[in-house]
Amino acid sequence: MTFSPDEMMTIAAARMLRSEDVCFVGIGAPSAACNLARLTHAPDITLIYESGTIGTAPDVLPLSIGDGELCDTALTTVSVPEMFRYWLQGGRVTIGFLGAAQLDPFGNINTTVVGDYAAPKVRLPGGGGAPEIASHSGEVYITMKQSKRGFVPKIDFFTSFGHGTGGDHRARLGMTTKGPTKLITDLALWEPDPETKRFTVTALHPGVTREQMADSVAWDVTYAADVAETPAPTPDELEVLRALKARTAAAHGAAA
Amino acid sequence: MTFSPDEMMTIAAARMLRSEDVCFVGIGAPSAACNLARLTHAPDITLIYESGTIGTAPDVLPLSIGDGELCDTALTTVSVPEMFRYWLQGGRVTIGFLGAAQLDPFGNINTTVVGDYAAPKVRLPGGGGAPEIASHSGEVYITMKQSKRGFVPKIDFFTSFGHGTGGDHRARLGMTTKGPTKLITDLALWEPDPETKRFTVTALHPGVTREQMADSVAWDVTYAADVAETPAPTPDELEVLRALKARTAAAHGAAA
Amino acid sequence: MAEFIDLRDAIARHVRPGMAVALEGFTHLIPHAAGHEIIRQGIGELTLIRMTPDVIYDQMIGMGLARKLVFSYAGNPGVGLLRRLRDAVEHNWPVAVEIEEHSHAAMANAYEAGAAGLPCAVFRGYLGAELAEVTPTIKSVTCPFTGEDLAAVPALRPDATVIHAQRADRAGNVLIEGIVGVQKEAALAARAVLVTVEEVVDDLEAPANACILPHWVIDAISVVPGGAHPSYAHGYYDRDNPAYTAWDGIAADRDAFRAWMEAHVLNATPADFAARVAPLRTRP
Amino acid sequence: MAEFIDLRDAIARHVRPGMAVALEGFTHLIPHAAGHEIIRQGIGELTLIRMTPDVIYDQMIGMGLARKLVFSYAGNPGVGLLRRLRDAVEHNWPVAVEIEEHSHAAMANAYEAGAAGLPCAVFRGYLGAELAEVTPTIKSVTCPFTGEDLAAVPALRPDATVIHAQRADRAGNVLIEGIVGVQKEAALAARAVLVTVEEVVDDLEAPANACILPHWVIDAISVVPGGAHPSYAHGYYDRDNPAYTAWDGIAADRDAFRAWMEAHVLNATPADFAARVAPLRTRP
Repeated sequence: MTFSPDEMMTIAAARMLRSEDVCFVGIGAPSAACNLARLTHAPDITLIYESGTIGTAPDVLPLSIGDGELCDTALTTVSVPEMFRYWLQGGRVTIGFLGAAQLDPFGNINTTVVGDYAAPKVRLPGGGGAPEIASHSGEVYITMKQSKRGFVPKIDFFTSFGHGTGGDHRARLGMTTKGPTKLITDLALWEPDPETKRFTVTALHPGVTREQMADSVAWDVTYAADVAETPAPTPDELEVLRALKARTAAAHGAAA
Repeated sequence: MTFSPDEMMTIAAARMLRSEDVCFVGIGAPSAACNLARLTHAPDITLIYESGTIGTAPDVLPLSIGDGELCDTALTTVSVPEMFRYWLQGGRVTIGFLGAAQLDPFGNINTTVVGDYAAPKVRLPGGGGAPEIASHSGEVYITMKQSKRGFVPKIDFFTSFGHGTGGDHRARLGMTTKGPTKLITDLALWEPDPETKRFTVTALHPGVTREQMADSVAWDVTYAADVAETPAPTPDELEVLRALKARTAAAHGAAA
Repeated sequence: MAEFIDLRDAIARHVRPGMAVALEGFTHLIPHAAGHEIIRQGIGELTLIRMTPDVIYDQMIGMGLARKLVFSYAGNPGVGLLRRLRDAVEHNWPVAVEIEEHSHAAMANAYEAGAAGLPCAVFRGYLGAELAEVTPTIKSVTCPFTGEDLAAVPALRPDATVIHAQRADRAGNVLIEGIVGVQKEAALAARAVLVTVEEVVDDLEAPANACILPHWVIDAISVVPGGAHPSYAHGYYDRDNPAYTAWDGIAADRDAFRAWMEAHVLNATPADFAARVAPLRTRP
Repeated sequence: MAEFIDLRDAIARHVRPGMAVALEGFTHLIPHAAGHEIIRQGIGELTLIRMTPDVIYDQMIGMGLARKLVFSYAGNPGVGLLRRLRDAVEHNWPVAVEIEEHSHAAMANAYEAGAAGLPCAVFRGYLGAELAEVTPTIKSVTCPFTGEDLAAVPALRPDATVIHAQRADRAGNVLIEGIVGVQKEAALAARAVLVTVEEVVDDLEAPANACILPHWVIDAISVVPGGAHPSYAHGYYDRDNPAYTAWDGIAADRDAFRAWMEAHVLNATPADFAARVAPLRTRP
């Protein structure tokens, strides 16, 4: 079965999740991956959206983090202050799943501004839950499409902290959580180098070349000693993902 | 109609409350007074118990602050942390209604120990909600039976702060609330002197003499310029109170 | 004490130029009808507070009513950026808007502290986050037991909080169900509380631990069926997703924006909301 | 992950001598059956944490299991004082008990801080109250915005929290309804969470915003119908008020106390609770 890079990204990201995980889900690519995991190999995964919905199991992908179906299918829905205090800050989230506008090789994320904060070239939405998702989740997974505009050596604004300048920078700021441990893109899987904490390619998706990698990332791409090939999507994975997307498009009408 | 000093106390205390009040109710005498007010002249009074029940309207007096009927008849029931944060500390309670084991002439209350804190002669239950009820309620009403053991010049322990040593002591501690403004006993009505904040008798219940007053209080009793006579209980007040007590006894069985 | 009055009077009485106002609702129950009424009355120089300034604040900012924005995430949910907000921040059109930016955790804690009558909120946050360097209201306190530095932000105390809720009873007690967001906290933190509701009922039919605002913490209640559109009211009608998508195109152009506001806000009334949600109703 | 096991095993596995343990329940849903099991297993040297140590802690203290008590109100609700607690505090019988005493507001905030993963709770409290002078864990922090001194207490982090709840579903999610007290916070603040429930059901039938503990924050669930007696379980059975009154007489005398404990606790089992609530049932 043929598949798109987008599909490969979502499926590769979904594979990272386990039924035991309690996942704080960002909207967009993370949401698709998390729900695909739930609909395939991780049926018991707990998905949490910052709107307060805990243990939600939507039949279609939500358009926002506060869609009615998230509440309808949740185990329970708590207030937003409780969500951030008891559930995120309380240390109960195993995986924070984030996207980004700009990402640097140490997993630091910018979703605040392009340009100067006081006089931005582009005013982006801002951090929302991300600053504390990044510091309080047991680990952080990041998923986004590779591009020279997005994968930059230096981000314009530290919306949320990954590994800072690398090494033990997180620990020096008093963080006891692992920070970004996986980066799943449309072309590859990355993990931080155990020492430097700089993202290193650990697997290329089927057919992806190192040239493509260099052309789609504005930092120097480094590779792990053994670079694997990501297993191609199985027919079952593709089928479930496509059905989910089709249900979503049907439900959200012109908006999907 | 004849009536007991206890009945006079409850009825006199009930008369202090208005339909507009939001009353944080202590168990025992305060609870009877608050519910009598609700069943007579203040039908719309909001009664709050520290168990989290807001706007409760029990048909019988609760035996504890967390009886099931308080929840069944409440507008809503919130968690105990929310009760103390949003509702009491948030400044939404107009009247905190307290009892006491020991009371001094400045409305300071002891329900913690008789004797030394470290080696008490009698270990009392402690403060519970009272320390913050006393500081955060708009005003505090106190109701208890007069006795030389209870009405003491100096309490053994400052469980909750009334007017301290009097005058502007509350303000000096940063409190913006009024503190104790009424003391309703089985024999009299008392109010703090506007200057000294020492409790002063403003009314004697029908038939009570100054000699009885001196014999039942271990501090020097002072009287307002005009001492009124508390109007005797009306037949309606007595009837409603007795019916409430009878329903309560029937409901709680041997315990009432 | 909750007073049942029509939305025009409620806004005129409680929302004044220069006030700090919070219109809250976390994707769900966003008080669009009340926001439109503020726009129609041209109440300006506002400090607008909201965790997620989305379409409703894009409209108010685009109409030049905001002097300052206190927020944590500014986006059109499920669609993208807010084009009127961007125009104000990037090009000062129609007027410059001052920004006080926080994280969601900080805003949620700050509302909570406001509801709890505290001067500030204390939490663990902003670790390594650059907002702590650009937002002057982010400070810290030291735990007196462990020595840990914790983040502190001032409590939010809006002059007025405006929310939309499912229903009120005749005494003016208000029920909020489903995604309850930060509305209870935002209401209890405010000096004045305005609520629009879908309907007034004899009995709220609420479970024991429901999210209810008693009538005595509310100033005004206005019945505006559909008043959350294009947001939704759980149990009443669905979210109008196409309207959110369409907003992106409308807001992309200053003239298109003005024309749309003219037609759908300035020359409309609260009563128009009922028709907008008619096709989205999940219960009659 | 919630494991369904019988109460004896649950206590043996998660409650050890010397631990700090919270048995919570605010008048409602007090975990008496679990307390009795701790007594039967003779697990001692405990730091007992509870806002309202009432009959259940009077029993545990009277049996000499408590080294320390952290609390805010120690009374037999609706009856009076706790005679076994008094005997321990006033006469060190059967053993001395150290006391750490707070106000309700402080305890509630301290559990809340524990649930929120914070090292301390910050609130406005203890103004003019003498507890601040005798309890060393009461300190203060200064608001960095207003300069106001606020009270601070350490977060409560029990080694184990034990609660009783109405029901669990088969996955181990637990519903608490009615007077929910501080149980959710006490559970989320703890290292291990033990729950006794009235029953296990296919569907919790809970409203959207119910107080639910997900299975993945719970360690053990034991089904003990009547497990709150003489407290009550809203929707299942009423409070046994005569039993509370009778306790006053039983606890007044050391020998009468020992004899009662022998008969009703040491030589009893969790299964006995069902019969105790049979006459109090409000639903079959």
